[in-house]
Amino acid sequence: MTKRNVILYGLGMAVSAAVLLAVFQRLVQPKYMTPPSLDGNLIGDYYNSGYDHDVLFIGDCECYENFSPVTLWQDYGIPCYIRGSAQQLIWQSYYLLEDALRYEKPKVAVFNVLSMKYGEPQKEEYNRMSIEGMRWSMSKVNNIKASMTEEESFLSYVFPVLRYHSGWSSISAEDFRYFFGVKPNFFAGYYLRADVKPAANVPKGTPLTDYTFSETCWDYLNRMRTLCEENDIRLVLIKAPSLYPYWYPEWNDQITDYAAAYDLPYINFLDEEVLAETGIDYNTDTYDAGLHLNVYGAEKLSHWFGGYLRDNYALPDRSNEPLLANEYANIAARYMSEIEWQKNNLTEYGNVFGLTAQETQ
Amino acid sequence: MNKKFTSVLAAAMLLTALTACGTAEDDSVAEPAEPAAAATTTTTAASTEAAALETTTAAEAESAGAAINYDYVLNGVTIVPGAESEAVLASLGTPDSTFEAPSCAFTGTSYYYTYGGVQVVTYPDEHDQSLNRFYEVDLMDATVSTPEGIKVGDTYDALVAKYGTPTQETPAFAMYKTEGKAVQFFLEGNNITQIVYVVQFN
Amino acid sequence: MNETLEKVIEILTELHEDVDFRTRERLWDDHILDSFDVVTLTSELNNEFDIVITADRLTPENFNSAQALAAMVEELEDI
Amino acid sequence: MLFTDSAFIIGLVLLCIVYFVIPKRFRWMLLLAASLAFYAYTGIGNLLYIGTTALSTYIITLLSDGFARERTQVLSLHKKDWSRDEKKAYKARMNKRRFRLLVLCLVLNFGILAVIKYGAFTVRNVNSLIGLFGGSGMKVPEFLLPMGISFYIFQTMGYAIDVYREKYPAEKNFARLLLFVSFFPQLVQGPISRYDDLSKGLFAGNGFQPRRVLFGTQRILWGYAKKMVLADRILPAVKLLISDPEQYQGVFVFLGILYYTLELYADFTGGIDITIGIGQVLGIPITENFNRPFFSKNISEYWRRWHITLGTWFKEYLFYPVSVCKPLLDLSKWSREKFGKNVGKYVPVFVSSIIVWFVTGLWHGAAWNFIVWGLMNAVIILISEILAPQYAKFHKRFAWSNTHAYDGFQALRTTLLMGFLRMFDCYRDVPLTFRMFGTMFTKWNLHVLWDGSLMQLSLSRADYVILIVGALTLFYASLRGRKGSVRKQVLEISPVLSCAMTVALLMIIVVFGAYGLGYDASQFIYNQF
Repeated sequence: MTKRNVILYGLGMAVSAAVLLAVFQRLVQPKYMTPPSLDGNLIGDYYNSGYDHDVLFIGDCECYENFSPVTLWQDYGIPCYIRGSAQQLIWQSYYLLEDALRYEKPKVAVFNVLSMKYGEPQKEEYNRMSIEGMRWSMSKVNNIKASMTEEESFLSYVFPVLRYHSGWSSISAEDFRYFFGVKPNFFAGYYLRADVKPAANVPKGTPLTDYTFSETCWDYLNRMRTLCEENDIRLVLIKAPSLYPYWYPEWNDQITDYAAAYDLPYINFLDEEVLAETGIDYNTDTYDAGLHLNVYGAEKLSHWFGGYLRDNYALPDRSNEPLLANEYANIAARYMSEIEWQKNNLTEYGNVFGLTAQETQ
Repeated sequence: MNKKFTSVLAAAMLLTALTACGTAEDDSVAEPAEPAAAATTTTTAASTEAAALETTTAAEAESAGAAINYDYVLNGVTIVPGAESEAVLASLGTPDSTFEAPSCAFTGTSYYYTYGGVQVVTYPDEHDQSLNRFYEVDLMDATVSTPEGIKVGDTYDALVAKYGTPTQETPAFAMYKTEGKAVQFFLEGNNITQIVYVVQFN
Repeated sequence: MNETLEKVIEILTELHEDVDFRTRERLWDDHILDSFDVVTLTSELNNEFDIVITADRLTPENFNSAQALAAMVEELEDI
Repeated sequence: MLFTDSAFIIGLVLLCIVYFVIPKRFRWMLLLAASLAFYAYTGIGNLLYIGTTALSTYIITLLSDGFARERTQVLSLHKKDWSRDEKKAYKARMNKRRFRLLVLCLVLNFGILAVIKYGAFTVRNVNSLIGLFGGSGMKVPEFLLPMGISFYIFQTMGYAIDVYREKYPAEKNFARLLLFVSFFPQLVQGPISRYDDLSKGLFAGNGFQPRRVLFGTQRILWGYAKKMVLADRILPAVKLLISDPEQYQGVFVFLGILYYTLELYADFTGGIDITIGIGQVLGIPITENFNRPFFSKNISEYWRRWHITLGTWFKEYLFYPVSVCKPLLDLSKWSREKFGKNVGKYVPVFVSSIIVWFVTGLWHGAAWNFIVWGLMNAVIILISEILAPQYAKFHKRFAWSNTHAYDGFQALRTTLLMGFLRMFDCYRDVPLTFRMFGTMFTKWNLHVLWDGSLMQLSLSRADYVILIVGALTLFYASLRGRKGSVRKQVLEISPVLSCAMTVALLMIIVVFGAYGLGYDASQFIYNQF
């Protein structure tokens, strides 16, 4: 066994092991391509964008299901992107913003304050969906450390195979079809739904014994504010017009006081006057009885909000810039066909994804 | 030459044996412990499994002397916060209204049912999403009252007279707590505005 | 030397009459002498030759044949 | 700290790389640093215990060696002018002093072990004894048991006794002795090595030999595969089967025994494979602790093939010394006179066996079920030894009893017997164990095997397939292993095949291993050792 052979065999083993592990890892990693849970690919999608946005939204499903960047672009020529993910916690929003700043510098950052109610890590699945799509950077490392529940390990984020390996017995055709990459399901971060389910008897929140937000949340809100100041980005706090989970007045007051204290704009879309101005009607503009807006509601909300942003932050109409125009034209095209596709499915199958009866079980 | 050595050792061992009597005093904890491997540092006393969250149905004698009922009886059906909801909901008949709140992207939905002035809320079991448990029961108006006869609108003094000193209280609410659940009376000034039976996760 | 050997063989024969200890080898390895015999043998040898056979002496080399046993006894006698 | 902790695995890989990079003479120091870091990771306080054991043994063995040298010098000095009796008296005096040193060392270290590991157990028993007479018991002390204390104390005491017996000179360099005591792979599951065997490889600082490192790596992977693919997968089922004695009776008890036998074999031999594999990679030969135990045809043979180093330790340092100590020899003489030659010869060995197995049981854990487990082993062994002549006659008379089939039957019988004995570990309660053993014959629920309840034991169909295939592979590997190391045979076929096998093992661990979320590494199986 000459020295050369030893190195040869050693390298051979190392390389083949690495390749096999990488392939297996890609196979067992969830692809999030079967509706209704498509939200897993939201974060990764951002890296396909042109990194030239004037407005960046960060927050949970109240962001990525209630605002439509296509409307903001078509009506006002404002390029924006929604870096949203399922139950995105406040520190995850902070690190996603920090991560985005490595690629671009938006003029305005919009943060939905609902996640202030979660003081500590909630669920492993949501952490995975909010973090795994990120490219590796210190932001991702800090995001993992801040989000991990006790049973999770940092190593299983570096090597997802350590987490998903037991899925070997449920590898399906989808894992092979999307092995090299997933099909874009979102429109600059917007999750489109074209169906309608009027809001009815949405419960009023029962009183709580403790309305205070946790220290961690205040700390990250301050860090988000200072990050925006340092990069001279205007931070806008909003509460999206989702009727559930209930947005307690006591919470709202704390955010209003905070905004006033730091001279930040805070728009509570649940407020009657603002809601009236947006023209949102919960009988036609929501697809799940008031939890999230459908595409019609999102367009109304985005139209109003676009006007607000243009007037308050003098955001120019950049619809003539060729690169941006092309990028958003593609998105708009997909956007239109998606609406058509969902409408047809609605008439044919009674659900937007065209799932047959037994698939919906 | 090594005459005393083994007898000293053997005697020491036998001594420990003589002091013992037959009863196996170790609480039988189902941890197989053959010479499989060395452990990390665990206490020598056999480590018992943490007692699972048991919902005690019998009302315990709380600080209030008279037994407080932490489960609400609606149309003759007892609702125990934290317990499985399927069977109980069936026996309650059709609710006046229902509201479903699916979590962002996954299965597991919270359900809100109203029966007259009472609202019943369920939550998905942590491990088995298809299984639902009672989260809380809210008495929203004066048409309904607690088994002890307190209802929305009554005064704080009437409450304390019936329930005794609360386990925890602030100007905004008075709470009576027991293992795994609690009854909360929300106050405005001296009157009760809402009553909530809610599960307490430790 | 042979006087000790004779005595050793006599004691061994007491344990197992049917074995010719003069020629028989591998007493330990072939389990001719089981653990009971080893203890009895040690007790007898200690008393007979006023020696003390310590635990580390209980090895196949010392117990595989009468000759080996005799050699061990001789060695222990002049310690 | 478990073998399956990621910190251990990463640390191990780094250690192996650095080990072969630094100059040879620093390598044993690296091992010492790694061992102390490993031990500190399990709790800084533990370093105190292991340090005391190492230091006390170091000082006492040096003193003892000193007296031995002095004795030989004085004796050679006075070779001529002292009479035989004077020499004998002087030698006796010196050895008495050395013996007292040894006893001091043993009492100190076994004392530590007794207090920490058995303190609570003893006090509880004393309390229950006092309780019999109406007194109120003392407070039961609570100790955090340092990891592997039973292993390293037994290993070090073996060293102390060997030095007393002047098998080899005492180690002069304290750091080297500390490494022998705290060599990290052995702290998890043993084996209990002898100083002269281990020290050669430990301090040699061996070169990077590709073949040896390849075999070592393969053995480590083989150990991890057994542990993570088989043992950790079946463990939840074992725990379930014994967690509710009321629900799981009859056939379930038998299933519990089978599952636990596979689990324990895979886990324990897996751990030892990892330990010996690490040694092999670093060029440090470590004694084997298993030799195809389930091929043994009777209990005493089983204990020469399972946890070999513990068995040899007890034989050399407890069974023989007790058997030939004065009281036992007098007992032997008295009993032979009283009951005649044939019966009398059994008595002393009976007593020493009971003592040794009592201590073996106690070593496994501070609970009555272990002690009863040990004593039952003793009873079975003694019976089979007493009936040995009858067995011999039986084998002579019936030719078929010497066939392979009969050997197979005996092996199966021994495996099942040991499985039944291990029930004491599972139920950890003596009366309950006997009751559950009884239910196997009273409660007939064979339907359980095909009515799908096997699927309710937290094992899916896929799990069962893996477990069965795994068990068959283990069996096949054992068979092939009889003709020498399987890894050598594969390498002889072709180096590419050997490399492919290595990568395959790694993939099997990563893909089929029972680890990570949903499978918390079998933390609860490890007892306090």
